[in-house]
Amino acid sequence: MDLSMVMSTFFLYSLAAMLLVGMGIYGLLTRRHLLRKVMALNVIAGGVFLLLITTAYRNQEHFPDPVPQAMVLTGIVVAISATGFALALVRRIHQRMKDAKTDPFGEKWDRS
Amino acid sequence: MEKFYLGVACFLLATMIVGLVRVFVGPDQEDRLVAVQLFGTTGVAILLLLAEAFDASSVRNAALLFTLLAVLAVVAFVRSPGSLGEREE
Amino acid sequence: MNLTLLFDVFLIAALLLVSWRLLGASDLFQATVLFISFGLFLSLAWIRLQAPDIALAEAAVGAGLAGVLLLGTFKGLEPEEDREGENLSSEACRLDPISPCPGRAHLLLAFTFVGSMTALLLLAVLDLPAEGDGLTLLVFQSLDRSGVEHPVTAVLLNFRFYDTWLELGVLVAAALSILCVRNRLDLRELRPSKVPDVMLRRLVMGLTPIMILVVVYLLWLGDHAPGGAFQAGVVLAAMLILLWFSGHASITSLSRILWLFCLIAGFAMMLLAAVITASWPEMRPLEFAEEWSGAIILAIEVAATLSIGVVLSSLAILSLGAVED
Amino acid sequence: MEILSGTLCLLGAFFFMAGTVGLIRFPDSLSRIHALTKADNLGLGFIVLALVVTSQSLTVAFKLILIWLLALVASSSICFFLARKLIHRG
Repeated sequence: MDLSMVMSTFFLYSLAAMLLVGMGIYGLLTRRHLLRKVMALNVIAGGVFLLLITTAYRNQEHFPDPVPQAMVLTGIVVAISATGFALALVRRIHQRMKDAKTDPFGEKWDRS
Repeated sequence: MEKFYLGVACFLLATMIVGLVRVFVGPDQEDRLVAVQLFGTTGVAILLLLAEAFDASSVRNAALLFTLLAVLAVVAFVRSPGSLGEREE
Repeated sequence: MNLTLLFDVFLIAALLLVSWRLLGASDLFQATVLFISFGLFLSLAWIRLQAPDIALAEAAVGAGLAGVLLLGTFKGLEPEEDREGENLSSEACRLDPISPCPGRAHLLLAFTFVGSMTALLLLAVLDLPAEGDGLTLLVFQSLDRSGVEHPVTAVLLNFRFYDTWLELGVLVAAALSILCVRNRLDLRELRPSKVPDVMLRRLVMGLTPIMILVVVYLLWLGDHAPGGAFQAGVVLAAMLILLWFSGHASITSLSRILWLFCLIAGFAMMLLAAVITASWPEMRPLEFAEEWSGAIILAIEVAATLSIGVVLSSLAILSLGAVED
Repeated sequence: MEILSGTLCLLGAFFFMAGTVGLIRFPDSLSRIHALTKADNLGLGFIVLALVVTSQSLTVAFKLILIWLLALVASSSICFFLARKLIHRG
């Protein structure tokens, strides 16, 4: 494939990856709902993966570099398990908040 | 022929971007989910076209996974809120 | 105009539009649904960038698991009395009522920080050499000694064995810590109730055999083509979750010992491989003999598939299961 | 063969476009669901057909048809679930 084509693809996608990371961090800092923060973290992860894969795509002569691809593959599975854990935490915090609202003296807080 | 397939894929991608409007405006939760369902099918079509255009057979496996797992999110949505596993709907 | 470039531009526009609305929209349900389509667009991008392994994993994770987790959690957070209330599920700071809503100064500060960081990242990327093979050549030179034909699988389970090993360790840690958060010892209390929904049960009964077939197919494929333990594990997890949704016991019927066994199977198998290779006389630790490496990798892949499937489905079931009162 | 495949492809793309137009223009949720089940199944069907007539091997053709059948099952049951939920809610 034409080298300049590869380069322009690389720049386009890495620019998109930067913007995704930027947007994700901005969302993480400014949005207040915890569910949205979890999504923002996932957007950041998506941007990072995109950057890694575009750098792998750059090596067009033989085959896209398999090492970043393997790293992203582990990264995706780790990201989804971290998301699962974070969502369970969100659920728990929500429950505690609801308890605190109905039970302002915090008697339930000592249990469990 | 590859060019043609790629062109059709571009067109389908454009319809997806137009369809995003329905996700943005809603108004019901079901509307948004149905729009995403249409994206799923369109995405499968794009993947199949790209498999032909780039001559990569493993892309078809990705399309297979998409169709297989499309029901999962909707099933999670239609189950009753907050009480999965203990109460009836 | 060049068609590939047109495709790239459309795809990137869609990605950025979706993630902007995902983070900016006031309706939380909209954000959840957009997150599913974000996964879809990302996996189109992986195909475009010739990373079919990643596309397979993203298809299973983004379209299946992430959607289930987010939609399920959203349903759990939605207050019962106002189930359809768009306004309540919106930006209302219900989860953190103590901290004040972000003011203009806060937003400006965040924007400056993010802007300068994005600019720095951009400079760093522009500084990358235009050409460069990375480790591609090295991988291809040692590929015939690795025991498999597909380079990504070779990197995962032979050349960079440590990464995969620790990754399975992370999965075990995630499963154990979620047990702590939910105050459980195992999953047996989360048995599903009988669902009267005939349609759903029939659908799941029909889909399950196909899913098992796909799991085995992906596992077999990993040896010589895009596929392998990760993708197969995620599909297995999706199948277990779907079974649980439709009222089958799925993994909630496993006893504690059996469940823990499935949990650590992948990690333990890799540890076993490490111990055996370390005690082998003329081999260094984690150096597989050429004639055995294919078999070792296959054993590890089967165990890892089981572990990934069980851990991810446990995560989903534990975080979606009823909140204890 | 190529002309046939091209025509089928365009037909499929047309149905996808029709589905999107229905999604945007139809007035209420149920009719939108109705529009979609028709449009996307037919659209994917035509595109699968277009790829089947030009496919080199039988396995590829078989896999394409399997994908289409799965998509039929998935999208019709999804629309059934969503429509039922809409109706029950009133």
